[in-house]
Amino acid sequence: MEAATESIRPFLAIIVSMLAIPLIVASGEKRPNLREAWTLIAATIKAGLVFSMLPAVLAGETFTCRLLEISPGVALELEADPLGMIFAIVASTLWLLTSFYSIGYVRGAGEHKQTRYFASFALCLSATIGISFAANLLTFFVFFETLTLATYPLVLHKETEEAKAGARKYLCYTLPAGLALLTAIAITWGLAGTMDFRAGGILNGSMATTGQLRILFVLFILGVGVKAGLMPIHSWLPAAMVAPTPVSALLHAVAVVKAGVFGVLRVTGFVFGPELLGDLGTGTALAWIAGITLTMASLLAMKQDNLKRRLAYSTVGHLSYIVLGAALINAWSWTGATLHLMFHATMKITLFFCAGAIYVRTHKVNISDMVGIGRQMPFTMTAFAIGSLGLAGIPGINGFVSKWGLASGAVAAEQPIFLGLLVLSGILNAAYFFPIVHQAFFKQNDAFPRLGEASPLMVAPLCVTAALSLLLGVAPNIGIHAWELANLTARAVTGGAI
Amino acid sequence: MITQICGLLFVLAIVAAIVALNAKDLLAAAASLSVFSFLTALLYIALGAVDVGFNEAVLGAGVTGVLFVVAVFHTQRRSVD
Amino acid sequence: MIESTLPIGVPLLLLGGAIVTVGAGLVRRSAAWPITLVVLVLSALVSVRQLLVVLAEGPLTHRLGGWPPPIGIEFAVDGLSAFVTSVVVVIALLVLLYARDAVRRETPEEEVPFFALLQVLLLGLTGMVLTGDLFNLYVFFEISSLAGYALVGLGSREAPVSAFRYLLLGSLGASFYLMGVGYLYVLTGSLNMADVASILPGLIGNPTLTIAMTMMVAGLSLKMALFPLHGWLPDAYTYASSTATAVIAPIMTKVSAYVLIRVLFFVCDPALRATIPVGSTVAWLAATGIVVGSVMAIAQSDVKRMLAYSSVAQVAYIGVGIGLGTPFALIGATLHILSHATMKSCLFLVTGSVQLQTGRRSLHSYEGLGRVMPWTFAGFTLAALAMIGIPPTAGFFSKWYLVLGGINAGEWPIVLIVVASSLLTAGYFFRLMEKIYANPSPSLKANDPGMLARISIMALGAGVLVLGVANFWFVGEVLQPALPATLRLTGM
Amino acid sequence: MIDLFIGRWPYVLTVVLMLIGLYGMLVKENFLKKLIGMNIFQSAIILFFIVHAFKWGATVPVYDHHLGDAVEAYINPIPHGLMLTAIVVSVATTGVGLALLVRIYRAFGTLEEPQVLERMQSRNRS
Repeated sequence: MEAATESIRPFLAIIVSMLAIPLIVASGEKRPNLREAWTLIAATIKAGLVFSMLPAVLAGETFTCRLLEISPGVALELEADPLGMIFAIVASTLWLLTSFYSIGYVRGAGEHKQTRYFASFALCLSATIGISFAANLLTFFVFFETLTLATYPLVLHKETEEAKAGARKYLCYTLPAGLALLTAIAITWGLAGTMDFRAGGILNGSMATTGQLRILFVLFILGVGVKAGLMPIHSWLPAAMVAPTPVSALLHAVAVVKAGVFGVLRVTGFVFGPELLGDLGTGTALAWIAGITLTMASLLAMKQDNLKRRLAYSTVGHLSYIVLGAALINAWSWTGATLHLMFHATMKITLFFCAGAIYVRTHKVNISDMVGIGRQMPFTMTAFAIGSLGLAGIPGINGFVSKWGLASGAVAAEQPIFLGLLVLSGILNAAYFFPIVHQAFFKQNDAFPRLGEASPLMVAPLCVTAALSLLLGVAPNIGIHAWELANLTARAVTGGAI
Repeated sequence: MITQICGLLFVLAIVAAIVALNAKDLLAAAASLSVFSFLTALLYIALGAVDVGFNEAVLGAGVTGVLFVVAVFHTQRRSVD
Repeated sequence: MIESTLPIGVPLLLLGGAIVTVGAGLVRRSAAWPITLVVLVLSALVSVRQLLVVLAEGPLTHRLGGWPPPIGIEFAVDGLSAFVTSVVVVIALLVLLYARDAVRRETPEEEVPFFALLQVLLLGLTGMVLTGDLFNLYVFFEISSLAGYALVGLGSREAPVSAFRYLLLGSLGASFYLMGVGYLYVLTGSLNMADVASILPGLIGNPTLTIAMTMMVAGLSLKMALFPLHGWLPDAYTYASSTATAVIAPIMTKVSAYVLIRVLFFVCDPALRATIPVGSTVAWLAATGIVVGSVMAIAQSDVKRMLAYSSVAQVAYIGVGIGLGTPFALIGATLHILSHATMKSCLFLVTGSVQLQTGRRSLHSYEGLGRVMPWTFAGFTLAALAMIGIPPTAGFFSKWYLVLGGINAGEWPIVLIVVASSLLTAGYFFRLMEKIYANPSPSLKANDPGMLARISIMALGAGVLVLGVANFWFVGEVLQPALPATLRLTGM
Repeated sequence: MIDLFIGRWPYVLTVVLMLIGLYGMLVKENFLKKLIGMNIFQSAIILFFIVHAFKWGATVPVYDHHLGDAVEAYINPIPHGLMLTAIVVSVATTGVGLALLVRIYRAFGTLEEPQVLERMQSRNRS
């Protein structure tokens, strides 16, 4: 059905940012312009490489790249399939924007050790693209752990006691998770004799007892679920908020958490498959966890006054939308989940960009201090408004499209309870976002410092992401053919069509 | 006959070993160790290992004994246990 | 078996080197290092050449003095021994690069004895690996041990005490090994490994055999510092000079591990192993050792001592692999011989450099060092990540094979320990990393060590990464042909 | 129990010697005594080999015209050869051990283990 082409392009897309690291380090603190130029060049090439594969993938082709063998019968193997493409496109596009934004942010905020910052950032992106193109579990694991490690210095960046505590917490959650994943992978290999991701799953009920397979599933979900912020193993995420804002944006919209949900998608759709999940009953269990998480997270988000923490809890909630779609695993829910993976990224990164711009300009982090800010920073707050409306699911912005898919998925799975939870969570989203927008624009506050917008390097990216959210909301199939890609992978995994 | 000789030598060697370990004077302990080595050398000869016996007499009883004595002169003479 | 003089090449070179070093040292003290360097470079070339020849043409043998085995002493080299010889010599060579300045500053009066002893140590170790005779192995065992005691004793003021304790326990271990060999000789009337291996299957069920094997394994475990016989190691590593530790820690315990593999898997055949419960005992003791070593490492405040305890844990990984004895577990064990040698020598070289530069050795005094010694700590970081087992470093893959081996053997508790121990390792390494990188210490005056030391640290650090990525090439090309046919992966 | 002893009394006595040596190494607190214990232990192991090589009714392994080529007429010489090496090794070990002891004494002024440990710790604290 699918034609696979040998190509070095997936590998190049990974390696390009890794190659930039020595250049970034060599340029050092003394030549910041050259250093940033390397980052931007690498980001542009990476995005170009990823997009160059898009037309063929849309035509049903996949690109594979088999590097050297790393374990008997298992190679470091890459494959650009539709699902991988979705994640890779999100990561590479937003890296480009985040790079511009980062430059403005770290200079505006006078951050120290910028070389280490940009180098870690480049490594993160290598790992992220590696995760999206990984063709088997071991390759996935290698990049997954690399991502964990590359993010650690970023969380630690400020080197305050709070940052150290956050970084420690981050490791305390992600390292055990990695080990659970490793064990699960080893067991899977023992059972199935292969580690390749295959749409529809590689395991089946005859390989082990139901109980064993359930334990295996739990191990997998523990492994990837920590990064995906599933409750009750989500609490590293708000703690990691001490990182500089572009890092938070990267962690929460692009790389780490999306790697987690991407892992959930790979596990449910490509390791277990819809049939086995249904037989085991674990799909429903996971859906319930996701449902509870998305409700609880929205409630918790309302209580936060720190803007970034509120965004963090909102992220926890929205990740569970995707997990819910992956757990219900039918054509509609899968389409919705993969779309939400993409669309949530554009919206959430807009919000984080805004939070960072506000911080750099005014040094304010609490929502209660932001009364009347809309007059001072109109572009920033307009973008913020678009992002939050989208997350609440207002039609016309891309969040609506993906939520529609998820809701239809809940209906198709004949689980109306989840439809209810989705609607409830949309209302809660509105309840915790609208007050911010409202008080920014419609409340008078003459005491607010008249500082104006942040630097164009920061404002431009956040306007672009907001515009993207709008554009994809009106025409989800434009440009990158997001809708089509999501449909392709949903058809491959579930065998059904919309 | 050889059995009795061997038995006697064994017993003597054990006695010498115990003395070497329990003498409070380290010089006496070193001397006792030499005696022990010499007795084992005789034992080897009695058991038919003539070459080993000579070797042990020279190296075990002789060289080791001298080394111990020199070491005792360079360090301390008395031992607590 | 091809008759060749290659097997005695490395020991002879080292023997000659030691003698020349002492002689030249009488005239010029500074000649010791260059001579040692030349000898080790030559040894490395010979050992690598030997490895290539063995892989291409099969096992080599050399009869000492022309006497045929089993009476005469035979040097027999197969893939495994050629591999371990190369590891020993190459790691020692890299450490030697660091040693020039370090020895001159740490133990200035003992430069000549140090380098001579170093070569004697390597002579003993390569001899242990290359010999095909059980008693001859004991002799080399003692040669390497004696040189090791002396090297440890050359360190700080406390070093002789730890060296003396090491000597007592080491001789005990050697004596046990000798007793084991004695019993084996009683049973088989032969000391040649190949010969003994062909006689042993007829003796299955003989209780004396169990005693013999137990004694040999106990003696070797002591030298390998396998739990609970690891008591000598932490003190010895802590108080020895940095160069001595950097040589002894990575390779000495590994050679004992090699001998254990040789005895359990080459001298004994599978049916025989099944009747002796040595394997599972070793596996369980080693698994306990992983936990104990890691927990003790967390409790230390001295970095060198922490690394010493982590050695106890890491060696226990090899023990687990040997104990499980499945094809995957053995790959894990042999690969870990190499990967642990690489990363541990790197770590000890870094602690040595820090001590030389700043005199610091406690955990909290490492604050801010990452900024002033960037290259050194880049190597350190790589090695530490490998110790934790982060992919794609070498340390990850050896553990990965151990996990696969454990699953194959159905030993779930051991799998769990191997996996979970990574967390303990991460516990003490990330604590240190945080200090190194995240706590600036403005008053710190230090910089990267000299070019030679930097090269060795960086080479070892990079080696960890290269070995990890290319691990399977290595497993397939070197380790698989080196293992007995019954213990290879099927289909390779 | 008695039967075991009668046929194998040399082995039993060897083991007794071994235990005495072990006792010295582990229980005695003076370092020199520990070394003496080690010597005794190694001698016991050598003795074990020699006892094993011994055969009733056989003679030293030197060719004798009256006895001819009969293998059972001679004691097995190989263990003897091995033990020659083992004795040399044990002397060398003792030498290294004593050299270390002299160093310890120079550093700490005593060879009693408890005192040495105490002085090591007090130095680390200061």
